[in-house]
Amino acid sequence: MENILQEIGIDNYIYLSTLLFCVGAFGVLFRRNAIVMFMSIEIMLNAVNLLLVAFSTYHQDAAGQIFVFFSMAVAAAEVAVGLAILVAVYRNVKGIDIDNLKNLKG
Amino acid sequence: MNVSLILVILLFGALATWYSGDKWASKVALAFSTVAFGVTAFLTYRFFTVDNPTVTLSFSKMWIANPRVVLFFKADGLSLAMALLTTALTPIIILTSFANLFPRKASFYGLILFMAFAMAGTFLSEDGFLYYIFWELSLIPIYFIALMWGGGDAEERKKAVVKFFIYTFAGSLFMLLAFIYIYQRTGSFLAFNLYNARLNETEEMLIFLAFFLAYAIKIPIIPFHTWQANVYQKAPAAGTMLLSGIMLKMALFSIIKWQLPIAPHFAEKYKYIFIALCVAGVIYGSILALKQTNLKKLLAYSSLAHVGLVAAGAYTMTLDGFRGAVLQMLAHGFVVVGLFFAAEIIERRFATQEIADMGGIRLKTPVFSSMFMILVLASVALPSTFNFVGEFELLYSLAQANIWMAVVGGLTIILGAFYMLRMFQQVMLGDGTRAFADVTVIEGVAFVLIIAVLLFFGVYPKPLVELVTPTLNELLTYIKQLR
Amino acid sequence: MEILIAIAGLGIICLIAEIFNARKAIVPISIVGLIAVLVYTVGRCLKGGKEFISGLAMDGKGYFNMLVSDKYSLAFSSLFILLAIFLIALSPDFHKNHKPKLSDFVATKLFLLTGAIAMVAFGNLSMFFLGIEVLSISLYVLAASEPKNLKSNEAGMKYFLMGAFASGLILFGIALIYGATGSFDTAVIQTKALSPDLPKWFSIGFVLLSIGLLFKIAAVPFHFWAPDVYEGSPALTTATMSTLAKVAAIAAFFKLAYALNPVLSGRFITIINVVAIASMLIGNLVALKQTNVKRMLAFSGISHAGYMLLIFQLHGLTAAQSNLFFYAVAYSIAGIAAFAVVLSVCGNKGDEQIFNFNGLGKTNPVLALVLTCALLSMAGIPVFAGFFAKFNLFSQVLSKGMNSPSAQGIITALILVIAAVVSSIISVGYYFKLIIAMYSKEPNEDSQPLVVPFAYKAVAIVSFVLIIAIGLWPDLASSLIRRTVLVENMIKNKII
Amino acid sequence: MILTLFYILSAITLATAFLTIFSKNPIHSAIYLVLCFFSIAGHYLMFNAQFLAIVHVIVYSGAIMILMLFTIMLMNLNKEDEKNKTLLSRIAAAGAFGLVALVLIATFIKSHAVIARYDVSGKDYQSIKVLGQVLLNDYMVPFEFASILLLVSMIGAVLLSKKEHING
Amino acid sequence: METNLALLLLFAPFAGFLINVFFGKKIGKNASGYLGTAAVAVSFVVTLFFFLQVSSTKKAISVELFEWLNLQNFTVGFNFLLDQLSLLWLMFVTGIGTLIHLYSISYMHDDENMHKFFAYLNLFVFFMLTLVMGSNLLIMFIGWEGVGLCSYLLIGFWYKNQDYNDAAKKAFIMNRIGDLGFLIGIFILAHIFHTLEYTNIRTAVENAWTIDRTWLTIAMLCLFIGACGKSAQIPLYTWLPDAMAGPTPVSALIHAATMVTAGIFMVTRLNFLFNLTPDVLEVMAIVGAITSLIAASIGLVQNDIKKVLAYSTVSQLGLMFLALGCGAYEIAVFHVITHAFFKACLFLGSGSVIHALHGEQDMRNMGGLRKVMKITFATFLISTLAISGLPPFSGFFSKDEILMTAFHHNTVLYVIGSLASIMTAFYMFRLLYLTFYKDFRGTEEQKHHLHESPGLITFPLIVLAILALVGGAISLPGASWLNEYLAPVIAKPAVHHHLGPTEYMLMGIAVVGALVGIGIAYAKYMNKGEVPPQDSEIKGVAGLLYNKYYVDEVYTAIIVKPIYAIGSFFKNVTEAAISGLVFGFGKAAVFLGKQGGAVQNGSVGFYLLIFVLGICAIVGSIFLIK
Repeated sequence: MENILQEIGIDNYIYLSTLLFCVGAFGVLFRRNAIVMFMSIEIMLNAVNLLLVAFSTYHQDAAGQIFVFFSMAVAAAEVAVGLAILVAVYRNVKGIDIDNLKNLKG
Repeated sequence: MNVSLILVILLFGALATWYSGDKWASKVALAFSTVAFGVTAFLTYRFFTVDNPTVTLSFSKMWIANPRVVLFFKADGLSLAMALLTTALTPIIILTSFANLFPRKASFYGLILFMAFAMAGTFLSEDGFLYYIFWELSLIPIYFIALMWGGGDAEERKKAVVKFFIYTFAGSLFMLLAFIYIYQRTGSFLAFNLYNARLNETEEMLIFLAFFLAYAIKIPIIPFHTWQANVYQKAPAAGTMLLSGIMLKMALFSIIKWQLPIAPHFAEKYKYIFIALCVAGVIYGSILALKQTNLKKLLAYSSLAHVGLVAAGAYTMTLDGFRGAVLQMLAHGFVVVGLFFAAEIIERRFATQEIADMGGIRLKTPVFSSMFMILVLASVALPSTFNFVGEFELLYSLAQANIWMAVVGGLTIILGAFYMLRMFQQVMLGDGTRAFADVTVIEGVAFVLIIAVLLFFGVYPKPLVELVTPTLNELLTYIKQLR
Repeated sequence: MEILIAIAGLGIICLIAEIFNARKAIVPISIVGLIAVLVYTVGRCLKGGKEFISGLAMDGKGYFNMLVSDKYSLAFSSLFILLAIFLIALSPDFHKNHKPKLSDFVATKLFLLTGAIAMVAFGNLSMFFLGIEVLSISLYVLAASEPKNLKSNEAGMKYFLMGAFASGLILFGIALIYGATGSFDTAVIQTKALSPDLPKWFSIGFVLLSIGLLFKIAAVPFHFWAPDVYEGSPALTTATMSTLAKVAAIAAFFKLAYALNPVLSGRFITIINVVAIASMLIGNLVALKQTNVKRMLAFSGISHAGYMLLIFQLHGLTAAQSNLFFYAVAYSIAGIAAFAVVLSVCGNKGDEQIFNFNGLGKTNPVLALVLTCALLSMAGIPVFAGFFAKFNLFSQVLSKGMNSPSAQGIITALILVIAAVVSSIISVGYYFKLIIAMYSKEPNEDSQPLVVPFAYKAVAIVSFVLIIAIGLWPDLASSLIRRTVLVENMIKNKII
Repeated sequence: MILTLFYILSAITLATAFLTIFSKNPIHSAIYLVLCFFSIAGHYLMFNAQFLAIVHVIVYSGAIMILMLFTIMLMNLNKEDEKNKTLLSRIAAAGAFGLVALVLIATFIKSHAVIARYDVSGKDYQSIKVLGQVLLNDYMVPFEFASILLLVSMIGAVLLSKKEHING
Repeated sequence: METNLALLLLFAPFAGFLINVFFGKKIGKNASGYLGTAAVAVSFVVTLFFFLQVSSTKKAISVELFEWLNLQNFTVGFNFLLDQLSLLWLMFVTGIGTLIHLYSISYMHDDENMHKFFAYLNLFVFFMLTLVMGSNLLIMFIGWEGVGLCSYLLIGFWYKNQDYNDAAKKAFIMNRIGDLGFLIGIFILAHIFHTLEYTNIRTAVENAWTIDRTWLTIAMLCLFIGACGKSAQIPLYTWLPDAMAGPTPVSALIHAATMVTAGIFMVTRLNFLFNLTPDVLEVMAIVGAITSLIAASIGLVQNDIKKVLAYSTVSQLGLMFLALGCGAYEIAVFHVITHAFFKACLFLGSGSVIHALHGEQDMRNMGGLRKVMKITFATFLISTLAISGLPPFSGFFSKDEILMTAFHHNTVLYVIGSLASIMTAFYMFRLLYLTFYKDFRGTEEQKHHLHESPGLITFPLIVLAILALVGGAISLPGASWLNEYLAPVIAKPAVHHHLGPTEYMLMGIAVVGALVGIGIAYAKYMNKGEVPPQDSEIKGVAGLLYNKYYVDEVYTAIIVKPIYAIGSFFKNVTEAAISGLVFGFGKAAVFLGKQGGAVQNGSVGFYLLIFVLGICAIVGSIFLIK
């Protein structure tokens, strides 16, 4: 079977995931809604997953894909905890606007 | 029996004092410090009598493998002389504090003994690392003593004390860097190895300057002296005595023991700059002392002038300069403790440090005023006092280096007389109606001890000279050889 | 491996104990268990273990080199376990108003410990990644663990957002490294890293990974989270973050850096140097104006991170790891001591302003003494452990500079040490603010007499003793990571 | 043909990602994100990593996004009431985005590795079987460790949301 | 034996001092007074013994105790040398000392701190003995400074009065200026000779070492500065008149007879060195001459009885230096001795007067005491005649020799010296007339209490008067016992002038000059009966003189004030600047910290922004920048 990367080129995947990663980062910077920020972080993680898979194919190696599983576990765990924190915040301030959380400074 | 016993006694004494409780603290502290002095004196006696004393009386044991540090307390003339100063002054200083109604006496006296321990350690250490540790360690007790038992406005005091600590700490950190740097060359901190580090010119310069910074701040040499007057004024009398009597001698001692042998070429090449700086300090301190209205500050600036001369002598790198420096260190230690004690006694009775508020004391107190007078005279280096011996050698060494240095430095005997007598006149003489109790027995004993030392060694300094001369000669040989 | 299993098992025992209503047993069991693990780890540490790097691929055969037990990882593991013992010992009193959650807290801390150990004992990047995530997630939870407290919420939220962002970066870095070498195994990566046809992705990945770790250790300019999170989190969590987490991160960073590519590029070192200087100076400068103790310690922690980064001025890997370990020990134990006192003083007040410490020297001299010594140790004053830590670091930097062939090397070294010295001087300013408050101010009038739980006192005193003991016998700590004379003697005398 | 597919998928991925960020309504964001995930799953399929693609869809779209949507619903956030950040910070965010993208892409372009041929090992490396073998042999320890991770997050989530019974 | 005796000689006064200090109060006033006197008397007796011994054997006695200072190039021991010169000095120091002690017993009887007074006096004698007996320069320096100290203590004896304290302080400090010179001189000599022992230096000089003349000149000049300080020469003379604040016996002993002659002693001691530096001698002669003239001119118009005597002392000391400058050491010594006699007598006499008037010192309030105080007057008259240089009084011989030497040396100096002598005659007789003649001008109460002083006061007066009368015998022109006696210690004897016509003429001129001075005084104060005007009315040249040429004011303006100004500058500017700089570092740190804190604005978005920028910076700088 032909290596799919022969056609596309690993570079393209690197650029794509880099861009996607940056978009995720942009989302974190751009929005003040915590939940959308979480989503942006998910985008970042997915960008990396994509890259891992691409490299996995590039090396014809399973480890990359295994790592993606771990990455997913991490993402899930993070989201679970993150949402729990978010709920706690919401209970206190009745909102999830991150810009309202500016009590600690200086 | 070796010199480490001194340190053990002092450290143990510090702990014992701390645990003995407020009621007994002062007595316990006095007992331990006296024992420490006794041991030091005995060791000094042994130093003259046993064969190969530096070996017999020294203590050396491996401490840390990496960095290679040896617990090496060396008994040589110089270190013993300085240890004598420390252990002799400590009981006196403790004695002077007897009348003070401090809170938390146990901590106070414990800290004094701890400080004595650290200072004695500084003098006895032959290992640079060890020396540095003791050097820094001595900062902590004095910091607390000044902070917690000091007088005056709390905010002002804090500012002064913190400035003092940070300033001296800053200086010593650079010294630490210098030590580390040489250590990289030698792989050992032992003084002998450090002396033989074979540094090139730039390195020597940097190391010399790093040491200089540490010492110039501690001594202090202008323009690094701004911490001094305020701290002397704000600290409790005992703290001021420790600082001026012993602690600043650490730096003067270090110039001779560490700085010059380690960086002899640079020192030789630029010694006039440093001598000039020190001598300038003499004049500067004297003139400032003239303008002071606060008794303790005046004494502080006078101390600045005196130690400037000592440092200048040390930087001449001659036997006379070294020996004069050592003798004058001892003499100044005693006299300055006495003077601050006199100031303290006046403050206890009059509750003021302002010279303008004093006067007419002599009328009421023949004993106190006589003793104060003698101290003043010793401080202005009247011949037949110990201070004269030191000052004479110092000025002579300066004259050998450059006659103008001696002339300018010698102005101290004029200016010194000027401000000290003026102070004495305003403080003690004149007419006055306020009651002033004469010295108590304890106060009197402290004074008598100090004065006895000053007069005895003023006439017969020979034992001390014989004690220190061989060691100083040895150091000078290093310096010369390495040239 | 067995260490990890034991600790995880302890965590699960905690959870089960809660189910069986054996809440009182949780902490004792955990502590006893951890002490046993500690003894085991230290024993292994002393007995042998390969040197770090050379030992990377050797020991972990049984687990596909997922975990290695070289001296480096074992030494740091024992430190982490020790810290965890302290932290867990502090828990019951700290959480006395949240008794039902105690098991959760303790278990979380135990799991956090496994994460930390995984971070230093990894032989495979996946273990590293999971370790750092376990650590981070535990910390997110702990930071936000007072749901009703807005500050705690905010701290948790901030930490989570930024931490997740950094995790993404770390992951990205790992992916690129994988891309370049085709393996997550450090041993493989190490060999590949030396081959000439290594794609550039590797170094890019490594840099991104480093940035992620710089975030974790709170180095400038990735330090912004630290003060806010430290301030907002419950004090015990702050203690955890500032000691265990920070030390684990720097240990992992160092190991990663030299496990992955034994020869770091000059540019990278330069960047690390700049970051180190910036951290030291900014941390200490900003700390000067803080009035909240936790926040102050956060900035102090930033500066300590800067100091620890000096370790990358490498002159001999063995010396460097030993120095790093020593610094970590000194810093973290002093931190524990300080926090034990902070907890004692502020535990029931809810805020950690410096004025709460007024007159502590009079009301509770022992605690004041402990805090004083801890602060002096952090400031690097002999004869406390912190002094030797700084001393070793400075020695290393200077030795690197002096042994470098070019003049630039020594100039860099001088700049670094002088910056370090200057920042040390600055640090004295704020450490002493606290000391002054304790000793020269009168106790606040409205303050009730301080009731200090036994655990707090015990932790404070034990850590205080450790600070002094390590200061007096520095070889004690170094022995764990290096074959010192002490160890030789012990082996000779058949003690171990 | 594959290249075209790649471009299309990539376009979808990026576009939905952007839309996720720009949607005012969080629900819309979530839906765009799901789309994004699907497109990424498309990439996985293109690599012939079917198992991964399925897991990806299940975990991300099925678990994570549902969790998020659930939270959004719970908090009643499906309104477009979010205030924009200040213009300055938005510009700064955009600028930072531009810069970081530029820097990273430029770095990668600069470090472009000329790869003439991509290896084909011919071995099976991404079937469920192989993955299972690797995961449970080589990667057994991290696999187990991941359980601790999940356990921690579980305890954490419980800890953060558990109601307190003071005397419990 | 000799050692013990020498120590007895030295330490008897010291023992007296110690006893008086520690037990003075207990043993009572008289006892302490007699004890002090006895202590000095013991010294006198021992001195006499040694004096006779050395006079006959002509061998100096040297006593070596122990090493004191140990320097690289030389050591200094506590060594004492009793040779002709020192014994001569010891003779009159202890002799006059004993008399003055005796005098003080009565004079100070009303003072509550009498034991202290005697203690100080004894201490002074002790230091003076040290100064004289020391066999090297540094032992001399101990005494040198020690007598300065005692002078300080005694001038400020009535310490309640801050003006007196000022005077004491001034004396000490001015002395210290000289002492610095002395010290520097010692340094240079030590550097050149590697010893400070007189005998060794002399041997070195005589063995014709190649000596760096420049340095030697500087050294001797420095030593001369020291002498100026101690012996009140220009420019360091202003302390002496102020020193009259002390009790009168002090003025007599310290500020007339003994201490102030220490400078002459030192120069004579080192005559073999000064001989090598003629330039310094020249300077010395000029300084001496000018001092004598200026002091005498100031003395012309003073109204305080002791001030007049003080200026007269300065003037006489100037003459002595003139003699030294001319290389005539023996003659200077001769004048020292005669001056000691008559000036001590004058001071004690004035003390007697002051005692009678209960502290009144202003001559404008005296007069007519001749009738009441017969003995005082008689002794005073003899001494006045002596100081005025009328034959056959002792002063005539010594002063005449000086003038003669000066004449042969340099006419200008001679003229100056002669002028000073004439003035001396004038103001001394002015003093005499104003005090003892005409009518009493004081208050009625004072008049009521006028009385002759008791025997303890008059006895020393009589003894001294006799000595002042016959003291000239020790060095009669042409047949000088003194010159012979001193020959061993004087390296190069002064040229002894045969009494030719010139010499007789000079003698005649001197006598005539003195008579002229006396005549003017007589005309002014006896015939016209003038009384000096009140202070405010003194104007013109008299005003200038009365205010001592405003030298004190000038000194204040050019030395003291500038020092204080520099002090203010240091205190207010430099100190503040340095301190400000140090604090500035702290403030800068705090300021930077605040700025850093301001960046920490609490916004996650901002933090992340920095994070991202940090990434860009790091990645960019590593990978993109060349």
